Amino acid sequence: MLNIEILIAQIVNGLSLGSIYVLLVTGFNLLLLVAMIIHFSFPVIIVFSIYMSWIVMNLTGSLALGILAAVASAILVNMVSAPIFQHIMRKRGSVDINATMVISMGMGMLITEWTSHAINNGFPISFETEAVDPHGWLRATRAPFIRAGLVSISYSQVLTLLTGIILVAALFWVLYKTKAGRAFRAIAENPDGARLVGIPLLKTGVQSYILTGILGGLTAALMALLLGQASPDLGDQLGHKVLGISIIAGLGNLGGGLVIALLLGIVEAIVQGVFSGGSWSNTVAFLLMLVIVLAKPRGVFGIKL
Amino acid sequence: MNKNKKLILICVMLLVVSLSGWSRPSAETGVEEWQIPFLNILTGPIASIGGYLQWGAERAAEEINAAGGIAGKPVRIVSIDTGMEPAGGITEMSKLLDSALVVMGPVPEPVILAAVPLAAEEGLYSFTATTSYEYVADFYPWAISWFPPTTERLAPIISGWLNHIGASRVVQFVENYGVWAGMAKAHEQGVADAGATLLRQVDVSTDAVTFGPLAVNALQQNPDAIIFACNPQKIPSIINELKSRGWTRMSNLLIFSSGDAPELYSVGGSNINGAMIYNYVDPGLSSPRWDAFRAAYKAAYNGSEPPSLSPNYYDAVYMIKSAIEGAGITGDPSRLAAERILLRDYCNEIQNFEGIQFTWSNNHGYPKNKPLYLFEIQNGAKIKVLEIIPE
Amino acid sequence: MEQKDDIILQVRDLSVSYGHIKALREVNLEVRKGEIVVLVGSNGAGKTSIMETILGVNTPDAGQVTFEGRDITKNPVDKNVRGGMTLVPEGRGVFATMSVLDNLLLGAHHELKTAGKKLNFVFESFPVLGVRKNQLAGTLSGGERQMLAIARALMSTPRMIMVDEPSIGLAPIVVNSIFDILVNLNKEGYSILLSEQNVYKALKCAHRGYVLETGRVIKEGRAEDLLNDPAIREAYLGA
Amino acid sequence: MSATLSNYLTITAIFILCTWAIYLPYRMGQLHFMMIANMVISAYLGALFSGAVVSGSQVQEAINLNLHWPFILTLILGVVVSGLLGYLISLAIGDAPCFAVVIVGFAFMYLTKAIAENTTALGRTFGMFRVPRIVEGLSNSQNRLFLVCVCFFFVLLVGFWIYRFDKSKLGRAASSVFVDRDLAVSLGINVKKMGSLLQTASSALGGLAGVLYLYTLRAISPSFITFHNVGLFMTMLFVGGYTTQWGPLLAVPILWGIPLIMPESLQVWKNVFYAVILIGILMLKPEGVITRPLLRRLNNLVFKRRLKPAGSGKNLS
Repeated sequence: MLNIEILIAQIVNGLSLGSIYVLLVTGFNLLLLVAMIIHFSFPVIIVFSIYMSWIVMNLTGSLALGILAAVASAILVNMVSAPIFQHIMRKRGSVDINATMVISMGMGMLITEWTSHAINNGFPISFETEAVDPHGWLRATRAPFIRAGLVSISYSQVLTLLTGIILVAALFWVLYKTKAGRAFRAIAENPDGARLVGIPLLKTGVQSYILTGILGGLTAALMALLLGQASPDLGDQLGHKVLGISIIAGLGNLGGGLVIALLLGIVEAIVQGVFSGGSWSNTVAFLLMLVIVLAKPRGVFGIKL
Repeated sequence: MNKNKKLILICVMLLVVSLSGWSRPSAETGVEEWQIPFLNILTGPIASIGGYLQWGAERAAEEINAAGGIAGKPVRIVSIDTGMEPAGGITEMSKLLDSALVVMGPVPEPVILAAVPLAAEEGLYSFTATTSYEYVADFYPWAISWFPPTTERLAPIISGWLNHIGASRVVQFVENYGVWAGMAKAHEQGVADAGATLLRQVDVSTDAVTFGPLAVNALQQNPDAIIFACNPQKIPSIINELKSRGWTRMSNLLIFSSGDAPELYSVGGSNINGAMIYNYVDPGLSSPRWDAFRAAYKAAYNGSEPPSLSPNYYDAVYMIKSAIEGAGITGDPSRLAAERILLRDYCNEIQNFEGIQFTWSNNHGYPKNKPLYLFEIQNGAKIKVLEIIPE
Repeated sequence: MEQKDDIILQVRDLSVSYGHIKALREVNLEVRKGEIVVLVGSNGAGKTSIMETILGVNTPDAGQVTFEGRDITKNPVDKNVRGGMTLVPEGRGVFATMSVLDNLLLGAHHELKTAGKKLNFVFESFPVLGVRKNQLAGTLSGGERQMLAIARALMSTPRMIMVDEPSIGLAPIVVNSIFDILVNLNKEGYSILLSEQNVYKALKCAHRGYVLETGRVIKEGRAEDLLNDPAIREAYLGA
Repeated sequence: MSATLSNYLTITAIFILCTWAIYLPYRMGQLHFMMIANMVISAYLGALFSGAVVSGSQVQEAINLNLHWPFILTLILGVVVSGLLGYLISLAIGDAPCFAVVIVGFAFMYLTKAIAENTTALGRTFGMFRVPRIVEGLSNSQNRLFLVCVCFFFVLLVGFWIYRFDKSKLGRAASSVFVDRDLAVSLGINVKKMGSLLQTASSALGGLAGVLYLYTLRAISPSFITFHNVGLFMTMLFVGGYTTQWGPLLAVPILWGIPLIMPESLQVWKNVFYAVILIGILMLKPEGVITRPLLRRLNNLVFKRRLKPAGSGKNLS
């Protein structure tokens, strides 16, 4: 039923889908690691950055400014939302971490309302229009450069996947091998304790917002490149999967998240390539997750919090 | 302690306010002003659709008021948001049960399924002008459909298209949501009627964001024609994936009428040039009313074409006007129940109603003579290729 | 009378409140170079408040804190840590999900360049930490955690170490070794401000002590004198 | 009672039950969304057994069971089937960590949705409607009033049961698991058994709510009970306060009521208001509005007032 050409084609497709998951799961895990936030609506925050970069590109036609806008807006969102999360999590002992999940849902709602009312009349945005991409760069990157039968690979797919892997490696290094990363983790575990040890909370906090902001901005830019469009419900569509992958891999486990994200992408691609009719593909993906979680309740690679 | 007290006080106040909210009558149809409640979707990710439906209804009301109102009294559209929430839908609908002459909407299918049965039982007539016939047929005579039974028109247009392009091996992308599965079924009928084979139904999951796997699934069947019955914003992405795997025959791609939405064009741009699409509305039609509507929409929406659903509630307001005037409805609250039935029977069997696109006649609550067109897409515009005009 | 410049820490008329609750009222105390000073008092007497206020966690309502002759009353915590004082918090305050090594390096957060040398020193003093340096701190025993907390404090090259209730929740034999460590550190030249409920042990190893009650200093003096004070014997030593 | 008020009250009661269904396993720190899937299952079961119909356009292919079970039987069926399902699953995940349980809930939600969407007997995406009134022969308004009574009867019953549970040895044991699972285990608490009990109760409660919801909407479709409800109930639980059972009683009527009383000009801003209220309340009270200390203080306040005339207030406080 599955011949080798189709299998390769679907693995390529799966890696492409998986690389989106990688970026989102990594951002989600990073927020868990540096700020102890269960940012359920993290994909919606990313959609906000995609929209900001679209607005800027639509006005200026400049790709560089678009990427800059994505990063800047992601940092800005962090700066605005972090005090809220921090305020809530100040009483670490008595306030449950899932309260951050509810706050995150509220933020997601606000962003969805904004995108569905204020931008482009609420209609989805495209990155392939003349105004947004006057030089046709995005279009060229999205075109396939390798095509053999049903196998098709574009620069944007390769770029997203490679950047995703590099980002995970870089973050791993920052978090576990640098002074700043050590401070991030200490603050995440116990802000008061970190303060007593003499870690400057404000400065370190700002550093961590910038780090997560850069990651979020790059994620937004790459997703825009890979998908070529965005819509107000894009974030909601990805929310469950991102949370699911993070749980399956082990919450806060960067390397595990990378592996599981890519694997889930491939599994989904193969499943979607097999089914004829009926809306079963998501069910299959989640039933698979169910089986894994029953066998490994703390995630395949273990919780790293 | 103090903070807590204050908080409790605020909560209690909110509770009191939220409970007392219904003591005031909402949307009462008086003789001074015709108030038409419109249960619409104004929040959430698809609020944009509710936005242009609302725009159409408001435009009709403005025109009517400028021309002297309904039976000499002004008309006002009361906008109500139901979101996608059935519980909210029935509660909003129940606010109208004792007072409204008629209700426009609801718009999203989850709300229709919950609220229209309630309205039907309580004898309140719903103008469900955006959904399929099948969704409201069960509630006849208390709900009107803007569309004829799905297979009645869709099957012929599909076979017409297949004959036009001379294709015989078909694959269909289906998203199992709302009415789309039913429409896909009607397409199946059309494929069979044309003597072609439906090789595969490719399932488009609601939360899919990349479409390579689906394109491969479709293309491995080696089809020569493809039908899309899924979310309009996903269609351009699927077409992109097909093209990047060597698909060139654009006219052998057919997009269903629910795909004829702004999302398709805002995302698709010139990438979908040459693809076919069918719908009940012909934007190229030239009549003074349509031209004015089209120009006004373009002015309000930065130059984009009016979406195919945008005139539906515009027509609905006019139909309510002609029912009130034609059936001699007074709006007197004491005659509410009788006048609701008058309005219902008038609309269900309305004859030669001058819609903005065509003049139609209803039978059993749906239009008998609604034409259906097949277009080719070129840079956001639609060029008519085929049309089916019933007797 | 000792000379003025012997005084490393001076606290004058310090008052602190949390909301409506007065935690400290006009506290005066001092620590001299090379001294172990112990704060004695029951729960809620204000021992932790004094230490945290000195470190800069709380903003005092009134009063002044001077460290090595500089006014540090309004300094933030991280500046004070860089300035040479450190706190070993009550309940150890180690980061359970991080490795022993990470915990130690966090102590030297402000000057990592010399961390290698300090690590060697710390591992010499506490060999068990060297053995477990890659283990998560959460897997250590109570006494080891207290050692880790003290070692972490040493990593910041302090001249004065504040130790808040080091013996809480530890077995007696472990408590002895912790006190031995503190005394040894003192011999090496560190000034130590210690708060302790185990009054007898604390006064035994300290030079001077302050007795606190509901945020006030009610008695102060040499450790032996306090140990022999009948009122204190009755209140804190149950004799 | 107007139709609006009775619908508001009924759905408030049902949402309170739903929020309690999430509250129960959360007593020991598990986010068990299985109850949403149970709502769907029991609502569809109720529709099948009560004699609801599928759309006329699908009726030829649908199997007509032609059953007309009375309300009380469908209710029992829904509760028992849901509880049983919850129990069977809890055998595997009774002591699973919080987020592993989340995945189980998600998986079953997708599964039930896909089954409903693809089964003709269940009306596919159209669902089923014409669910009978609770008692044959009642008028619509009588039926609504009856439903209000039934729903609040269950709120009282379940509320009393949860109250007793929270006060019992088991309730305290659940709290200790929430605070420190390892410690609880060392105290001899059987976490798995505890989780099994709470999850089963949560599922049965979800089943109860599902049937009540079905009889309120008198229709069911795959789009009625969705992931949206997870967010809804989660926010209600956390805004109200997740440490006591009283939080939902306060949060549900307000959070669910406010969007309904928005004036016409603010309809577009509904969700914005909702989100701002959500964030605002959690900023003020991160543990939710009703917390245990607050309850204790309220308790003291009430007791003092009641006892002051007798002159013994001082002794008691």
